Amino acid sequence: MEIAAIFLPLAAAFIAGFFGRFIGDRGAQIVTCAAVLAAAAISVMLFMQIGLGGPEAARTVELFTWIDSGSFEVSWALRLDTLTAVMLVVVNGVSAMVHVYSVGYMSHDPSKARFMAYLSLFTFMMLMLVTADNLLQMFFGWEGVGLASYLLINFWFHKTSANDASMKAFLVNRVGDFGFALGIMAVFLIFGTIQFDQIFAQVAAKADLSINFLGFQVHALTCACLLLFVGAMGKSAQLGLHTWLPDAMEGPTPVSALIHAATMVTAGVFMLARMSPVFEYAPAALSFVTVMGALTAIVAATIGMTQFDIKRVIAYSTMSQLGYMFFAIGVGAYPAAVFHLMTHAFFKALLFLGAGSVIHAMSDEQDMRNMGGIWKLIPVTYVMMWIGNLALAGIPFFAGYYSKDMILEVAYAKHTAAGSFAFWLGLGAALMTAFYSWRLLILTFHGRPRANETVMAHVHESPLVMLLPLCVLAVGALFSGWVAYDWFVGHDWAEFWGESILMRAGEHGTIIDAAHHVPAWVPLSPFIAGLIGIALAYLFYMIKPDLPGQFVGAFRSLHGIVFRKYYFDELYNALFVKPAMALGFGLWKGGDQVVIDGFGPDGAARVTRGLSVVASRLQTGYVFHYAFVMVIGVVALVGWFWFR
Amino acid sequence: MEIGLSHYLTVAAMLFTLGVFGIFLNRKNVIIILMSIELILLAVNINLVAFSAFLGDLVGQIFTMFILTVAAAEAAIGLAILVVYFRNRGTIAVEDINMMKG
Amino acid sequence: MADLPILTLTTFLPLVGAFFILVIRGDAETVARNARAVALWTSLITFIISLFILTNFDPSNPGFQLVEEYAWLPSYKIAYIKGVDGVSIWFVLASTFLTPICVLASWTSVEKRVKEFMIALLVLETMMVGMFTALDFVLFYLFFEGVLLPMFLLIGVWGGPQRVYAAYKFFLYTFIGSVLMLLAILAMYLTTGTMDMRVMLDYQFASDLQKWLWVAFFIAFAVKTPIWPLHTWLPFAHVEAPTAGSVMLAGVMLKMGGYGLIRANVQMLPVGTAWATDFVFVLSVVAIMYASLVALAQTDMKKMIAYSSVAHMGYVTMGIFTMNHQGLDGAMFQMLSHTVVSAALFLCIGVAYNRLHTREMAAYGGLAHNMPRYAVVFMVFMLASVGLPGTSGFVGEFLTMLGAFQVNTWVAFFAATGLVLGAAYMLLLYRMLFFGKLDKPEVKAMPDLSWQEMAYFAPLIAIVLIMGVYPASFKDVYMPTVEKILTDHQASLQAAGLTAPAPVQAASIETVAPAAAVNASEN
Amino acid sequence: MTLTALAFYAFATILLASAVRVITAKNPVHSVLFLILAFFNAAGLFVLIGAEFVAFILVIVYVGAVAVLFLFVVMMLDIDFQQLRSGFLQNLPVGIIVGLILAVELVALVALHYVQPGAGVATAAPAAAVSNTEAIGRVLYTDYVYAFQASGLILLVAMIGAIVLTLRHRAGVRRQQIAQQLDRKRSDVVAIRKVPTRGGV
Amino acid sequence: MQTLPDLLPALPEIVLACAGMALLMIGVFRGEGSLRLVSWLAVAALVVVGVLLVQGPAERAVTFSGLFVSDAFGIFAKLLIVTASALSIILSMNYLEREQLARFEYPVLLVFATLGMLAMVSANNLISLYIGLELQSLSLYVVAAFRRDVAKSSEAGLKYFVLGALSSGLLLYGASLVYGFTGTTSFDRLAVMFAGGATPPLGVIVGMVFVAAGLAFKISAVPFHMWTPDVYEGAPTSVTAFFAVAPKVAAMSLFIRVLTEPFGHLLPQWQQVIWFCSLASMIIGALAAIQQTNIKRLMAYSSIGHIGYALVGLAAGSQEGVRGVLIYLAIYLAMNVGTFAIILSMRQQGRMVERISDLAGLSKSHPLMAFAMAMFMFSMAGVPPLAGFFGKFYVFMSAIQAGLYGLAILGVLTSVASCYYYLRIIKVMYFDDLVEPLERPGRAAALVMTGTALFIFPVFYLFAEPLLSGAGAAAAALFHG
Repeated sequence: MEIAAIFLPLAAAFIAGFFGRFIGDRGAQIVTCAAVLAAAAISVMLFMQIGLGGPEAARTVELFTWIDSGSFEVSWALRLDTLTAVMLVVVNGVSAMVHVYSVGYMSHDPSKARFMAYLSLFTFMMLMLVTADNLLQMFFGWEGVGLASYLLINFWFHKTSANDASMKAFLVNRVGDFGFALGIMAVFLIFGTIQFDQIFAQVAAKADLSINFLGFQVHALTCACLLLFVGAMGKSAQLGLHTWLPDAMEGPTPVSALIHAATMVTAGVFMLARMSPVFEYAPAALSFVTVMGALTAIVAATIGMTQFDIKRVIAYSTMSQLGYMFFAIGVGAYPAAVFHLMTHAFFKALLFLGAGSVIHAMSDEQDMRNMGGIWKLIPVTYVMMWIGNLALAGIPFFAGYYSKDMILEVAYAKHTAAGSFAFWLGLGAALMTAFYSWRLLILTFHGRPRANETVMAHVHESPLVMLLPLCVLAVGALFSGWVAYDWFVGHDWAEFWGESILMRAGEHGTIIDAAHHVPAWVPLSPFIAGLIGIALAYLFYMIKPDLPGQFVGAFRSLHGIVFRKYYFDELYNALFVKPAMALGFGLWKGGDQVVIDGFGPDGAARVTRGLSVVASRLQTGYVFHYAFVMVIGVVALVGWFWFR
Repeated sequence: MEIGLSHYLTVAAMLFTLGVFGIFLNRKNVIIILMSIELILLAVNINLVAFSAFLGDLVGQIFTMFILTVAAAEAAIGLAILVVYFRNRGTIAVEDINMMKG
Repeated sequence: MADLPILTLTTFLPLVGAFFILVIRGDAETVARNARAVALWTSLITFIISLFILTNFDPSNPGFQLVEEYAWLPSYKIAYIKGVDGVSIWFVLASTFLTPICVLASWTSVEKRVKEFMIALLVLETMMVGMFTALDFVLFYLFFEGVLLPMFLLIGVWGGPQRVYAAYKFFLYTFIGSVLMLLAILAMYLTTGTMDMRVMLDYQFASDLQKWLWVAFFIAFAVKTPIWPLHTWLPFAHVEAPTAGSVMLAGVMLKMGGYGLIRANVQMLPVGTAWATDFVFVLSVVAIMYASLVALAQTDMKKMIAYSSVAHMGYVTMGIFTMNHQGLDGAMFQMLSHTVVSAALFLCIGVAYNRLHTREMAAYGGLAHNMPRYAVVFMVFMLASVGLPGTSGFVGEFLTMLGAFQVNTWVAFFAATGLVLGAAYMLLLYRMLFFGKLDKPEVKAMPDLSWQEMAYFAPLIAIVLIMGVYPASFKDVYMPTVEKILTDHQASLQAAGLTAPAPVQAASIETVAPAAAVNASEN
Repeated sequence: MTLTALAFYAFATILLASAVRVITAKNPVHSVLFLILAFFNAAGLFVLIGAEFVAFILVIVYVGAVAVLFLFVVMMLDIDFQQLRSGFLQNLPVGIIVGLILAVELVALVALHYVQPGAGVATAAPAAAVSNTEAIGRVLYTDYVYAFQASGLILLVAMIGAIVLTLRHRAGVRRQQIAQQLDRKRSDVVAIRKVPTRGGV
Repeated sequence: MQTLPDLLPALPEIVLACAGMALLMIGVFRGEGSLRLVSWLAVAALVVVGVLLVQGPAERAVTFSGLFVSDAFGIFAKLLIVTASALSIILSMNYLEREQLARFEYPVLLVFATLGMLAMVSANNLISLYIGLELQSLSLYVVAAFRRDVAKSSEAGLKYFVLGALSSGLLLYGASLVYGFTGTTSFDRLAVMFAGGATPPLGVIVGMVFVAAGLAFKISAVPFHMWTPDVYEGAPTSVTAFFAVAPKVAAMSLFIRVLTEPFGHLLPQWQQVIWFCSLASMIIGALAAIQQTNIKRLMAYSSIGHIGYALVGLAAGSQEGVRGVLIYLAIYLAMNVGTFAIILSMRQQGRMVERISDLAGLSKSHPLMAFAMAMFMFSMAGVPPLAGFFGKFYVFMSAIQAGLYGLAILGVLTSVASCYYYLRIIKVMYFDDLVEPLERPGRAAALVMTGTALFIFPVFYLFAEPLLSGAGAAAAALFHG
């Protein structure tokens, strides 16, 4: 059954990809949707069985050996425990919705089969990632989703911007993978294995080891964890390695929903949760994660407030929410992070698909400055967007409320400098989140129409095949927090998670326990922040539409920095891309051709040719010179014996 | 002062040097070169005869005779080649003998 | 089949085919057609026969198998000895496998002097197979150098505009490297009194001598591999060679260097190896980063792949000299993977080149529109070259780095930058070729892969994926040999009074968790 | 100073002096004449040392044949001596240095380093009663027959060579054919025709 | 009473001498147009001599009052010489006829030259050494100038003669010193004298150096090589073909004999001399050839280089070294004869051409000829798996055995440099476009080039052992005690 859940998408991808021509677009759509829907159904069953069935239901299905080199042994295996089960539901569930949605969204595209194949391939890779029972298989899935993401971002490969974005996504992810790979090696060096069970069994024993890394004697587990976190930063677009995510919006919107909001980008969170037993013994690494997460949350939120592309705004929002998840992990509240992951998957997918619906309606217009006043024309979408935004802003009883509150609570409950830092930044980010969410809503749907008339004439509600997934996701965004609260972070959490997540107990028990005992203002604060944010947005864009302009005028330089995304792209271009190209060119022309060839083969050839000219000049043609040489030879040889 | 072997050998050595000198300093006339060679051979002969006499051994003189014989033949061939060359080029200036070089 | 001298048969059968092609007479058209047919059949039969090597090979036996031994030049104690072990067997098969593919790939693209081309190709095959199966050092050297002759002609006669320079550079560069090896071989002969490599493998050379010998061998193989900074011949040779030449060059000839490093430097000269490990690490790491960066700057697609070969072989040398299980294993695997992947990439470039006759990337663009099959094929190999998990490229690259990490984290760290840089240039290449708008009319006119082309890409794709998903299918054959190499290496280091250079190594070899690598601190 | 010494120095001085003139004389004819002089003096030295036969041979073979041959060729080639006159010696300094080193090496060698070889080397030691010429005669055709015959072949080759190189059969050169001349009949050569008068030819 | 010396050991030489004179008579009496007959008869005589050599006793025999020695070494060398001479006579017939040089004296002179070489190889005394050397040299002076109406040829003859005479003078001066300082000219006695191991008088060493210089001239070792390029270029091509092989083999054998038999115990003294000559020859041979455009001149430098490699073996001064040199010479013979067979076939529109560029596109017009040439060139460059590699292999092996590491390393490096110009010929034949095709080679030339080409690749491989063991026996004969 679990095998079916994971390999059905692969089979579908294969069929749609290679035989798309024979079964036709419709056939490809049917095959992939059916496969993923089936996988989703199985996932739910697995969740029931494992997640709700208690820890003894967790199991590992070994398939066959992958790499076996001396003590390094890795198998293809499916590890099924609660964490995996949650992820299965999220991945397969969202994926199924996106598949169905895509049938409608991509109806005008010539390469439907290819698109569906890519989506299914992505689903498979993501499933491999979450079911991995060792780091290397996780790496396989990790890179696999990267590939799928690359392919999907670049789906419209005739667009130069899509080409750029896809390459950027792949490369930035590779930078993360560079850390991930080194992390795997470090883990192997420390534990002698990269299989989760075996690692976890040894963690306590190896807690005090140190390791020589790049000449420094460092705490072994911290080192390994930080390296792994670099991988997570790449995939989950944390500050520093985040630049690819906004650009990734070049892909079709379902892709953004599936990959760049709900699933792939949360792989980093998943990985850290999966490695919780190790991270628990690396407090320094966790502090770092906290700080990075908090910074990401706030920075992304600030940028999100200034952008005009509807998808980019949501993308920055995603990044910001990922920051929340990471600082939750940083303070040791893995369940809270996974909880937010789950709820976020629903409401963010909903938002993206809703945005897709808007874009679809607006004839592929993405700039919010060219929208407005369409809420009556596409009411279902409008409602869906409201639901999504409410969940995102953490308005009570929507899914986001439960998870985001929990995260802020644990951050506060941590009572460390990093924790407090994260709490306050998180609170600020919550305010901004609400602000940009309503900015988005208002700019998109309200006010006077800013699009031209032909576009406005074509504005229409999306077909049912697109709306239905929206509704399903909306249900998730509405109720998932409420339903899952007890399992994930409520009083059942210990039983629910079983051994899939490890948290070491502090003085108030585990951090989750501690979070339930924070002062009352703490759970309330995000709600209040959210309300303030909504109010501000309403003020800025509904009541006084000229206020933003004045505001920008007043803080021109600050706004410039934020609007240009803190110049990360420019910085990286100047720091890495251009120097790399220049260095490559220099090494080629200068290093290879001038130095190596110049002093090596070409130089030797030149010297040889020069000497050969000299040698043949010695041959003057004059017989007396010849005799002279002979005599000199004899004299020299005799002289040598004389003076030896 | 007794005239010993060394005297003869010294004369021969100087003669040899002169012969060699003649070859590589002459730029004008090939015939001079041929004569220089004769001088070299003469020096060798003096050497051999002197050694032979002072060793009380006849081999040196026998050797000398063969050298004389061969030198005569060599002179004949050398002059023949010279004549052929002269017919072709109309000169026997050593400096002109460099159609081939490099 | 077991009683037949399969190795000899495999070695010289192509020569027989070459002879038959030589005697073909008739008008140009007939000659060309028959030459192609004979070459194809000869190489196919050779490949089938070489499969019997695999079936008769006992993977659990780490020593030499299928040994054939005949007296040849007894007055110099030179004999005709052939045999394969786990290290060499795959290279034999790689040679016989790639040759028919090369013949197919040259089917239409080589139009002038087809007869000579096919002869050169078959002679090349003989030399390569002979080199990998030789167990007598003279024989080894003969074949090692013999490869130069057909290759020189392949580059020079059928090559591109700069073919003369490239051919010269290739020939002289590799020749100068290997003459020093000749002297080392002679010195070893004079020490041991035999040219039998099996004897030399067990012989403990004096430590000082070992260092000299090591240097001589290393130069020879470093040129061939190639190791930075002795790599500059490679881009030219690759770029100017015809497709088949590039395929053979990248697919098999570079492996001669790696094979030689394992066989001669590592197995015969353990003390020298231990002595020079750090040096090789530096070169390997520089090779990886340097070549990747240079590849990034290329506009000629063959040159880019050529530089990527340099980088990939950097992983190989790094892996070999880690002298631990994962490193050596990974190096072997990386070589095999590179054999397939680089060969396939050159074939892919050949496909484009045959249609448009330019190797400038900028001349293409948007091929994914009109050549979807080609795009998929190229994508697979591009990803394998990038080292995506699930393809063959990943396993080798990862294992070598894993091995290196245990010895020296710096090495692994810098080598891992290749992950990023390698992806950068390959993606760039792919993008230039396949993405963007299809607006050039001559590009638009390019037809998709023919069935013939599909026929030779299909097995390559299959191998790439099988190697990536189930590497054991290839690894099992050489693992016992690798293990033996490692234990022998340790034993001879101990015999020479040298402990292993780092405790990590000992630990990982004894398959104990490398706790020794991690110093327990009191914290 | 004994007579022999005096004679030695006289011969040696003239020998070397004429050798110098051989290589420096502007006119090749003079060179040849000085060469002949040198040969004579060398023969004198040989006589002094007791090698009469070689001395005679030198005079007869060399002066009589070789030197004269030189002279003959010099004359025959009819060279413009004026043209050849101008100086030699562009690289005289280096040449002199090398020549001097060579001379010093050789002279010092024989003057300072000569050691009489060990006894019992004389194979063909002439018996006391036998003259130099006879002693040579005894071994020349016995012990050295091989070399003798071989030098005969050398002379043969020299002959062939000289002929091959210089002999020319010129086409169109008329030679006297006595038999033919004698054999000539009037009828073969002279034909009498009747010429008609005033008819013109 | 004097008895007749034992003639049997010298039977081949005697036969050849008689044959030479007989051929001369035949030629004289048949007059013009007897070139082919005389040539074939000369070849036949050489074959007979070869058979006599093979059939004759292999053990060491000294005759003619110690002037003449016959041993396995001599037989090996003589076989090479006879083969080379016979092949070059065969190759020259067509050439001479086409170049209006068809004169019967040519084969006769070659026979006498060959006789001189045999005498050199068998010399056991400085006198017989000199006589043999001069017999050979005089014949060669003549044939070098054989094309007497062409200035280049007579210039070649003149240069060769002048320098050859100078070298004879040097050799003789050295011989006189050796004689004077030791009291003997016999090789056997000299060997006995130095056997004690005491440092010999300086005069002997200087004498030896002079003798070595004289012989080095004949093998054209640097710095006594200067004549070679000019003579090779100027002499008629068939003569060059002859020059390139037989005299080299003979002089080299003589060189080996002189240095290992009488002066064998002075190895420490002469080793450095040979070391220097060897290295200098390899370097000059490799470098100067790069500039050449005339293929004959190129071959001259190539032969200088090859002599350098052969001398590497001699510098080792060991039995293995000598063996290596002999093998080298045998392979060198095959390569050179083959190459000259091709050079002799280089004709365009009825006239000889000798520029390298005239070979352009040969692989298209005459694929087999080009292939053979490529084989020869690769072989000369010492690239395995061709026989030329084995030549270098054995000499370098002996050099390493003797501890001459520097020489070995520099040697292999120069071999790479020399590769450059050999490759150029291949490049011209294979990579360049056809400008004007060569004429079809004559049958004899085609046969010779095929035969030698087959020798340097497959035949040598399968049947190298007899050659190697023969060379081994020959080398052993020199180190008999």
